[in-house]
Amino acid sequence: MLIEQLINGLTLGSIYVVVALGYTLVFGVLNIVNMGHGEIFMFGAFMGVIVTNSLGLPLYVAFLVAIIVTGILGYFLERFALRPLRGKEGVSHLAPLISTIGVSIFLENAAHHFFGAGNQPFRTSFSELNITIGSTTVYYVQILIFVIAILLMFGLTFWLSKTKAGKALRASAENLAVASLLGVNTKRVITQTVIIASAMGGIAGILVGIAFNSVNPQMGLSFGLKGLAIIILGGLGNVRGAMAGGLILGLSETFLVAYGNSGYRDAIAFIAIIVILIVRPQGLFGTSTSKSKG
Amino acid sequence: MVLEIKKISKNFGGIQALTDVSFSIEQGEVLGLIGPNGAGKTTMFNMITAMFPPSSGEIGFLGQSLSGLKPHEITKRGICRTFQNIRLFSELTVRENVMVGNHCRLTTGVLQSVFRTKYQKQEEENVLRNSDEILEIVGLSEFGQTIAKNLSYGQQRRLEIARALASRPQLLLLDEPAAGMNEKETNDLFDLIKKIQALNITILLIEHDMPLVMRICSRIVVLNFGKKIAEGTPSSIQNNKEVIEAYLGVEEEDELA
Amino acid sequence: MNKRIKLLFSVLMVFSLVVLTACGNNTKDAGDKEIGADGAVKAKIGVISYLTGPGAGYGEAITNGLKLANKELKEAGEVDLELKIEDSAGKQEEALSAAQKLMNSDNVDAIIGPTLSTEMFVVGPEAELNGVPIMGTSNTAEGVPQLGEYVFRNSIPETLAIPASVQKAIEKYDVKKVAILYGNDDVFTKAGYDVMKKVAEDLNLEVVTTETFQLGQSDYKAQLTKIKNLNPDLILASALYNEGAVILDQARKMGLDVPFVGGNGFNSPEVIKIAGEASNGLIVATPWFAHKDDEKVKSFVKNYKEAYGVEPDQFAAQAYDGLYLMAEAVKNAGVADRDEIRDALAAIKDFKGVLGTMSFDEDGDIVMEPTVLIIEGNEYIVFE
Amino acid sequence: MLSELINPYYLQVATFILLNIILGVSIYITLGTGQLSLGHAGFMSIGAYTSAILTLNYNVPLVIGIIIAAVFTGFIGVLIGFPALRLQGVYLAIATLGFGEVIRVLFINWEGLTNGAIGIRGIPHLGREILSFSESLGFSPGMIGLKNNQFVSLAVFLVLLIISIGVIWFFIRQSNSRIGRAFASIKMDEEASEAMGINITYYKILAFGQGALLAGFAGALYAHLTAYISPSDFGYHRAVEILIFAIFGGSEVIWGPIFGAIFLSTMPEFLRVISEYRFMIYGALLVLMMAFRPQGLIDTNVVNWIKRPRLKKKEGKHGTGNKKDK
Repeated sequence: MLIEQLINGLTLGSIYVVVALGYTLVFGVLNIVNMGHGEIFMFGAFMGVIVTNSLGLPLYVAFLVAIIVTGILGYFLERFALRPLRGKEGVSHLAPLISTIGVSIFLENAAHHFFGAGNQPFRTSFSELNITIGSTTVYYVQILIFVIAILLMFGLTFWLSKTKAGKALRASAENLAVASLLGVNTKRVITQTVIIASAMGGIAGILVGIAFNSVNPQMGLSFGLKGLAIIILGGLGNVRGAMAGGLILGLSETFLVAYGNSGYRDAIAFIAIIVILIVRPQGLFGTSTSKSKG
Repeated sequence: MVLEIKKISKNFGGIQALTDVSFSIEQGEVLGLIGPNGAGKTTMFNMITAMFPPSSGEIGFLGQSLSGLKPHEITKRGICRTFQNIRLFSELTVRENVMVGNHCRLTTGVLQSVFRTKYQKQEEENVLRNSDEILEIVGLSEFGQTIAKNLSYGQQRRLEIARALASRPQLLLLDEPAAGMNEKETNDLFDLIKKIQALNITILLIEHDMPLVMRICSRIVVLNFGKKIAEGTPSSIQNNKEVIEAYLGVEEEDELA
Repeated sequence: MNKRIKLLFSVLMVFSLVVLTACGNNTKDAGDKEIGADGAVKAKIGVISYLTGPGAGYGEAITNGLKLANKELKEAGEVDLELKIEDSAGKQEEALSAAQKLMNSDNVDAIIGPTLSTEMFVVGPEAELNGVPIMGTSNTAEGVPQLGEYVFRNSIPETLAIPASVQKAIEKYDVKKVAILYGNDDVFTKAGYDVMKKVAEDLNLEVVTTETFQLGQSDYKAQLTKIKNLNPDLILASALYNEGAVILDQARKMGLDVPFVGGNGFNSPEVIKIAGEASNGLIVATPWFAHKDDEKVKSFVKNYKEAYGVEPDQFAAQAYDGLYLMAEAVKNAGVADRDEIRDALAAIKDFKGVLGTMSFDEDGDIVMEPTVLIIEGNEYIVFE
Repeated sequence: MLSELINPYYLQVATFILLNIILGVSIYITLGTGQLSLGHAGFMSIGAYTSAILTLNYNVPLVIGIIIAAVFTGFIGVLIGFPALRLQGVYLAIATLGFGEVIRVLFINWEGLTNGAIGIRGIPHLGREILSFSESLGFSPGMIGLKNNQFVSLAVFLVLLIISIGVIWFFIRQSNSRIGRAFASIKMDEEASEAMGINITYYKILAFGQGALLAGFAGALYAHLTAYISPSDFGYHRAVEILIFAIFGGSEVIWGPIFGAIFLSTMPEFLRVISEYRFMIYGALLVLMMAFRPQGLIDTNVVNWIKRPRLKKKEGKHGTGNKKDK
């Protein structure tokens, strides 16, 4: 039971990680919490449903379509909800928070409209494959999810620290004005960031679809809120923090259910962030302080 | 003795901003605090006003220690400051800015404010009169209804002083009040400082405008790299070799930049 | 304070009051209380339904059922009902506003709805105060008909449905140990759980564990793993079909193959659509069975499918019968009068609808036999 | 005559508008010191549950129940206010959002007290209580030509109207005073305010507590208006809805959230036809507001424009309530 629950926790945690990485990336560069990320993630999941179920195409096409569609959504989000606010005088730093909340409300209800309110099955032959070791059954999906989470984390870390685009991104994260003086095309960097983060949301959406066979318009909010809690937990804008935070949350939720009271499952994430904000506002891995404006 | 700085040191995560600085200010004087950029002058201000605590040492005001007090309590004790980079309440009117400065001398609470007791009305009247008097002193009377951010730069500097004066300080800390001012405005500032001095308010002045400092200060304390390198009358400072060395070098750099 | 603003505000207030009341004034319509030229009794029936938001699916099924019933009733020509449909978005305040609108602006003679029991708890007392008969077609919580003299329902409560299905399941499978899994943040599923708990106690079943989940959750594996390790003979799952189907899917995948007994909300063709093979072994008690060998049922299912392209679920069926019950009351009352309709509703005995044979008890609650179904071979069949 | 003029439906809608006005003001007070709270739905639920439980289980009179609920919520607000002080901007927003969710989960699980997800029903209804009270005094609605339901709706509406006017009056008075100036200066520059002798700890907690108290008050009223509450009434969406009142209407002057609450609560009634798209419109509205009018529809300029003719006479009075930001 312990091992099975450990696998359950890691699977859930890995999905949380991928969701949280999207938030982290945007926050790291723009200092903005993108409240619309959860809903973009949900759209990614629905793309998977449409491609595999309705159109009967293979899984990799689903990934491709989800990445493209969520990337486009990310572009629109940046273009209409973030760009108009940037550099405008007298705009409160809370404005992007509010306008992305607007995006999330819009997308959630658009999904209701287009896809219906209920759960959509997400059936692929891949999700049936499994191996049994002793008494424990492990699905390939679970392994895949874990691997993707790890790959994305390392990929992101590598991309940020080693590639030119990544370096431009980090320079922008340090200081937008200075980066722009140094010849970094900050507008492009920002757009790129939001698109990449959204595409990661799309990947996470498909992963949830195959892992849990459950896609519905409300999942954006529930996963989105968890993702939000994770980045606070791990330290805003911190890639490794998001990784650790996501796994910790996935495991603790699973173990609370396994050995405690499942009724409080949804509260753990928030109790954790309230505690962390009071005790260690910069997050588990963060270095900046809560006084830095967000 | 109004203010006594005793062996103040400040360490910011390994960087020594101030080391064992001591000096004192006498009643009614204008003390200049000068030094090259990064010498620790503003850090000193921040510690006097308890924006952050010193790593070691103590600050005494009118014979009482200030340690452990919060910034607003310091203000209530009678020390108020201006900011190097102007920090007015930019969306409030000029007069309201001054009224906010008066806050710590008022006592009405929520219920009195809402139910407009006789006492509250009296107090509001006093605040208005008081603010107008102060605006008169700094020469901003006609701008009472102007939104603060619409003032000119020099006027904003003077409004900062007016706002600080409204808290009825015994010691006023001015952080580069002449920065960015033209010659005429600097002269007006000189007159203003003299006027404030005449109100029996002691002044501690950080300033880069040397002619102004030499003209107005009775004594000068010089900091360099967080250490006090000299203290004395303007003329003795002007001739102090160490000061000239520390200063000239930086002045050249300033010009280069 | 500024006098001008004060003035502006009061003017606005007075203005809005005048407008509001003025609007209310001219909506009286005396014509609706007459018998039409062709002899049909005319009446206005208000409908409050959950049409936008997460539960819009229920509202859609309900209004579809009502519209179909109304079309047939019009063709039959005995009554001429006009439906006034309002959205509640699943929120109590909006349901209440909608009810006030129907009762006082549209002057309806009776109301069908609202969709959720929570909404009914708010709307019911108000209808009672206004003396408007109101019938819930989908409220299953305890205490709904007890809200007042004018409050009825034709949906069977969980207290009727769940004991029937559990009883049959334990007889068939020789059940000793059960695990309970329920959604603890939803009225519907929580109410179902309360009944399950009581039934388990009454039948002396050993409850090995009680697990909860929350609305919108996707991952039930932690709970299911725990349950699996405790080896129950049966799982009592109080879930709406949306979550329930996913639970079944995840349970079967991890090799948890025991039968499930679900509540009323678990009963939907959607379960099979979502969970496929995994849905086999789900036992539910329901007032509605689409494949019953009955002429009425067959023609309803056929007509519904033609009109809306899907098979009717229990929400559609209950709404469909709800309007027939209402029409029966209007016909018996012979006049579109709220009090008369109420009395006629209360007097209905052994009315045959697509759900079965229905009567109202003294509280206004439905009296009928639920059918126990099981999913086998990817379809619902009668469980015997 | 009178009886034909009074339509409970419109009174009902107006009553909920008034309730939303109180909620809008509650978030405005907190925003007034630069603190963004997404926890107001949580405060609302604390007020609602406190009053419901007191009146239902302990037979506390309705009025007393509401007052205790409001004060208790204010107290909780102050307790939350202390740790909240350390947080700014998004951190505060997310922490308060977390607070609201934790409260909701707590109410779901604390079945002994709250009856869990099933919720509490049969809460004494404000209007019906007034009816039975006036009947006990020998008055019946029929005496002034009203039906019972008309009387109930009218009584509730009038009580709410008086309360809302009282609340608005209170906070306008407060903002035109020393307290209001302190709030405004803290919103603009916390450090400078502190240096000017303002105890920012006190005022920020005061604002947080007042906002919580008012939200709790509104929550208690809500419980007695619908006579039924459950934890799902006070979720994330409610918190966002309350915030939208202030954001859409404007958070600079008190008229902003009031306008926002009126407009956004009336709109759905008119837009019942296109209700399917209602929330999509809400979402788009938020984005557009931030892009084109981040200060909200009603700002100082609008207020100044309305009161322009009297500006000169107003010289004597000074406060910040009407001119917080540009």
